[in-house]
Amino acid sequence: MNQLHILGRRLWIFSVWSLVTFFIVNLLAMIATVITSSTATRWLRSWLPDAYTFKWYLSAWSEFQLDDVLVTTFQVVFAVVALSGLFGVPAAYAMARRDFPGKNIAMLLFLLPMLVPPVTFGIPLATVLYQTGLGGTMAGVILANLVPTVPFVILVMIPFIEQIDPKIESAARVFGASTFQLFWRILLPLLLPGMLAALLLVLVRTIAMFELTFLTSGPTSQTLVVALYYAVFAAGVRAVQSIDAMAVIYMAITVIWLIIALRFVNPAQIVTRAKQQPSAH
Amino acid sequence: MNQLHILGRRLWIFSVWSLVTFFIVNLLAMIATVITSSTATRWLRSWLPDAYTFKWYLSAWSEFQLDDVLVTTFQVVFAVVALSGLFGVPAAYAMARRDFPGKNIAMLLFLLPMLVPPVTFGIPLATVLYQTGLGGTMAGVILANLVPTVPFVILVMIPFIEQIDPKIESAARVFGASTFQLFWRILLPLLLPGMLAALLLVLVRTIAMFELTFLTSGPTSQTLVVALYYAVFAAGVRAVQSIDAMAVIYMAITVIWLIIALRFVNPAQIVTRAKQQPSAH
Amino acid sequence: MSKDHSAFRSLRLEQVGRVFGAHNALKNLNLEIQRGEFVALLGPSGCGKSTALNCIAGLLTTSSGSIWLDDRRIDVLDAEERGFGMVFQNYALFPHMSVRQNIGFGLKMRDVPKAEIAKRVDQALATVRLESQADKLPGQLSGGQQQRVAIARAIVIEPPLVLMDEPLSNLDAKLRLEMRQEIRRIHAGLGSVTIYVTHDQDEALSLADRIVVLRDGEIRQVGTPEDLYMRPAKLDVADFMGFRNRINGRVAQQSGDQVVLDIGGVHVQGQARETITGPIAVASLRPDDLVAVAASEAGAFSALVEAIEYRGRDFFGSARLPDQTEVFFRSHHRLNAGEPVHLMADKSKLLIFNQEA
Amino acid sequence: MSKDHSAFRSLRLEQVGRVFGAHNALKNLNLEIQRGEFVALLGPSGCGKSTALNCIAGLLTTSSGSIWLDDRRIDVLDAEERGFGMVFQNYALFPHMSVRQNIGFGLKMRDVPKAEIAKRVDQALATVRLESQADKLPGQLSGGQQQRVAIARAIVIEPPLVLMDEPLSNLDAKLRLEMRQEIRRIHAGLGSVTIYVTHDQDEALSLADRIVVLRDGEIRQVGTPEDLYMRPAKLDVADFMGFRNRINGRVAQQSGDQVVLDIGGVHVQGQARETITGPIAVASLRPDDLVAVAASEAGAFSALVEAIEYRGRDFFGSARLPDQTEVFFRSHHRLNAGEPVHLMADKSKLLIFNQEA
Repeated sequence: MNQLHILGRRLWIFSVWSLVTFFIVNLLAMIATVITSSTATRWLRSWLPDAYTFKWYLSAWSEFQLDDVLVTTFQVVFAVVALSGLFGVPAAYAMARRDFPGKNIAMLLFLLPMLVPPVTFGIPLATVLYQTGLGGTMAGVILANLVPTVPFVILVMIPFIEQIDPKIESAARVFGASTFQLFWRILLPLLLPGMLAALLLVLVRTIAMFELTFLTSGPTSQTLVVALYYAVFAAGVRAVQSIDAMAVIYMAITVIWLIIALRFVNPAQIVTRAKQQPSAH
Repeated sequence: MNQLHILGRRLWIFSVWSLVTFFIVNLLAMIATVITSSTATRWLRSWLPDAYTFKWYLSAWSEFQLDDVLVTTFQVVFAVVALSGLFGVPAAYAMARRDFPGKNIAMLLFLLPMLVPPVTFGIPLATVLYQTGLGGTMAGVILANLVPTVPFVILVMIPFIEQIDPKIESAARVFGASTFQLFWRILLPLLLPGMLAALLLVLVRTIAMFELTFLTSGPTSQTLVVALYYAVFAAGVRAVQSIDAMAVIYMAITVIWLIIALRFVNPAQIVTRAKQQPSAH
Repeated sequence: MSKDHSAFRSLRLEQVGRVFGAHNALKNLNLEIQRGEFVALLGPSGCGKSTALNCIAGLLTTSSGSIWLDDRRIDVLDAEERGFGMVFQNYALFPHMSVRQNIGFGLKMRDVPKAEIAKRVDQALATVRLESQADKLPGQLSGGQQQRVAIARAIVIEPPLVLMDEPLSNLDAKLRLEMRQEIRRIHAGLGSVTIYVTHDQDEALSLADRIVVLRDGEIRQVGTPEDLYMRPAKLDVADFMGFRNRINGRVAQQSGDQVVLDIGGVHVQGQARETITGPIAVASLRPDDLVAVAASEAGAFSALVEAIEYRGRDFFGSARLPDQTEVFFRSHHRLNAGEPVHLMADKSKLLIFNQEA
Repeated sequence: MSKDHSAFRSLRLEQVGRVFGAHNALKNLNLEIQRGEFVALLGPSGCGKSTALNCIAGLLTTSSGSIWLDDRRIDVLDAEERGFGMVFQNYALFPHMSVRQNIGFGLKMRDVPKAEIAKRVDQALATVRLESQADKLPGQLSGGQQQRVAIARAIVIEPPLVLMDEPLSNLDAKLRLEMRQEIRRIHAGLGSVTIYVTHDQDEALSLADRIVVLRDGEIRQVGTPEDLYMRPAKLDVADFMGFRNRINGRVAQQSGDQVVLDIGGVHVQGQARETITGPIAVASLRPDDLVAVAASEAGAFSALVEAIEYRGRDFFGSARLPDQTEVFFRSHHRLNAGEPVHLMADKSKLLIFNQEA
């Protein structure tokens, strides 16, 4: 065989893979750095600090009034998750099962709030919310967050629903299931993994959604991520380690939820779509 | 038939649809509001302003030094797009065509930077970049932006590559194509729509990527979105209309690119995966 | 919800029609099926056979006409109120339920007591010989086993009507033969009506008591398997049943249903299946019944061999008559392309039809 | 890159093996194919036939052995250097190129001048009768047309070897028959070697000059279609060729290759296809050659009918011998399940094998 060809091919594959690996290793190293920094007493002479402490966590907690912020964060996040599920799943069912004129346009409109940067519609949204008196309230923050999350739930659920053979629903009907029984005994159990995955991803997105919350929140509706940004922005008056501590808290919360979400769904499925047929042959 | 059943079903479908429609109408109305505001002379008594003007655009342009900011934005964005394509597409090809132990773990690692909020790794990344002297430079901003975009390109390209029947590559080989000819005459033409779509979406994401750029940029590497945030944050000293004008510029840029991207790809494909087989029967 | 329909006498479709947009999928279907009958709806894809089945099941609403079980009108009921059993092409088992739960689903929906469900599911499992698989999920079974579960799920509710929508088309050839016998056996045991939709004539011939041939949403012929195989009533039905040869000829003589056609000078006799109206008629014949013979036998066609294939027992080939009509024939020995051949039609198998409009 | 191989005499596979991990997909394959031959590799899925084809094409490397075109060793060449033509199961046309570009691809890769490419592509289009579709994209064509483009793409380069990997399995039954004739015709016109992989015995019987039966990566039999249909050499080959009946019997008498078996008191004679070593041997017979006859004929088996099916021309059924062996038979009239039947074997078609280990 042509030895040069193969050598060239192998070299290229090798270099791409080593770059990708380098990438991932760096990512992990950086996260380690912050965790180290947030628990360090001082840190000047070497890569590793002289001693470790948790005092920065305590100071971060009191400085940022984290108990209030955390309570608000969870209230907002759970309201958003519940409402996106309630509107998103039935809409996804309709989109997956029915063909109607303008279906493609509707799909495109749903994608828009996910692809367009949130600040694009965040500013007008905030303007409108303040004009209707909802600006700065928790309801306003929740409403703003629903704009990208409902379409997200719809888009994530559609492949899960399409995976369910419509003949299975027909079979349930023929064998005597009413609409409620069809939903409760067939659709819900089959969609549960998808719904859990979608809603947990909504949860993570909402925790992380800085722009919309930043633009629409008042002093009583600040979530963790907004508090963190204020801290970074006003860094001059606070210790770097204190900010790092808060970043670690934030990181830990999102990663824990993400791990829970990933237990319920192979994430590749969302992007590359389940290949397997609904029934094995 | 059971008339009550049907009525209940219809009511539910109707209410979900009207909510979704309400949603989209509001979204469009809000965008209209900002455009109106940014071109208004005064705006107190009614929903529509008394007269229109473009002076807010001029003032926004000079106040924010938009020519510098725009040049930086485009330099960053095009570097990110080019580099993500160069690393992402070959890696995606390897992921799609080869089975190796740990493939699922690699997929999961690629998803992580897309799902984890950028601020989670943004802060440690910024810390490291500042320590290596890259913080605040354009190279640093580009590097930081590559962390989520390379995995994004990989994940978007995998379904496009999997759609190409490996037998087509075999056929090209059998009929005498070398590796280079295979790439140039078969793979490139077949992957072009997918690559254009992926890279245009990277472009939009990079224009919109606030967190990473904010955390790693210095005065000479500020992109448009960061400038916009500074403006909102320091809103007291500037006219609301001027900020709105800048938001419109920003919105227009992203939406134009998005429309170009959507011309090349049915966006639903990325989420729901192309159903059609590579060859018609 | 479901009453005991087991004492019904017949199912009647009266002028049933179904329209999809501008397309008439089903046109004024009239059919009466007696209790105990096994009826096959046979036709190519798009002929309306699946539409008819779904209308009977209640999965599609009818556009016109009515469906009756004795004197009870059922086309106004929802699918879940009809109480029929159905077997789907791709099994359509509930993937999250065990085999036992799948089979018991219909009984559970009817609020049958648990102990009774368990007993009847056990019986159904025994009928389809799947006792050992009762607690597996459908995904763990082979295709044939899944299809047996689907059949058990349909028969356990002891329905007045079992509907089968190409139930064997996803199975391989060997399994298909086995399942055919199983389906016949189960039908005989139930004593209810089975309506079986298929595009495969072998399946319809071997399974059904009566075959309904559909085309373009209309009934073309209703008859026993022997009727359809030996005596198709229309040219297109003959075509579908494997009468691949169509040879035009001038009507030379006609007495009763016996017609003699003059085909390029050769006179062949056959049975007319309809009143022959024009001067030109079509002789319709299976390739099996047109055999290559030694030269110069009386009544044999002369033709030129175009292609020939070994099929084990015999050779099959195609040839052209002098008027360029392509014919398909059987031969006991190898022939070569381009060679002349003499072909003899079996007059007892030859049918005569009018030309198509 | 590609030289003119058209003057080659034979293709030789010597001890070719291929291992996938711990699985021996191909074991020491030896085969010599002469110029002009049409050879079918026949076997069930997983028998190694596609592996063999891909090794010849260069799409898989061999694990051992060598492949020779006359005295040129080709298994060390890359696929693109072998210069063979190949037709894939799913066509594998280049979807972004027109029919003309698809067919011309191989010539372009060989740097043939443009005018010459145009001329040869036109010829190939005429050969597969697709002149009018030349500027369409593959996606605009029907399955049969796409397959014809794939064939044209393979033959336009005038390769020494055309490899076909189940080229007809995606087509419907009618088109499959037509394409079979087309492939035979094209092979005859080219005068090169065609190697055809299939799992369909009808296809192999009708197309090939010589059939190679593979199983578990090993050659079981090589022979003409008649050899394989009438005289399978091994019990598993007979099985695969449709000898569905396997009846064990005691060897009662043996003279030359004629063996008489005592099957439950009934003596049947058949031809031994291998040296019978044990006291018990297997009688192997097609269902077609075991016919229901009137009672008490000498040499007939008594059995109980289990199932019976109408197949148009005849009835086919299964029955059990007194020792519970299941047999499959043919009958000219309808029988009923449970009825006793007398079955007569055609001794000229009955083969005797050793029992399987």
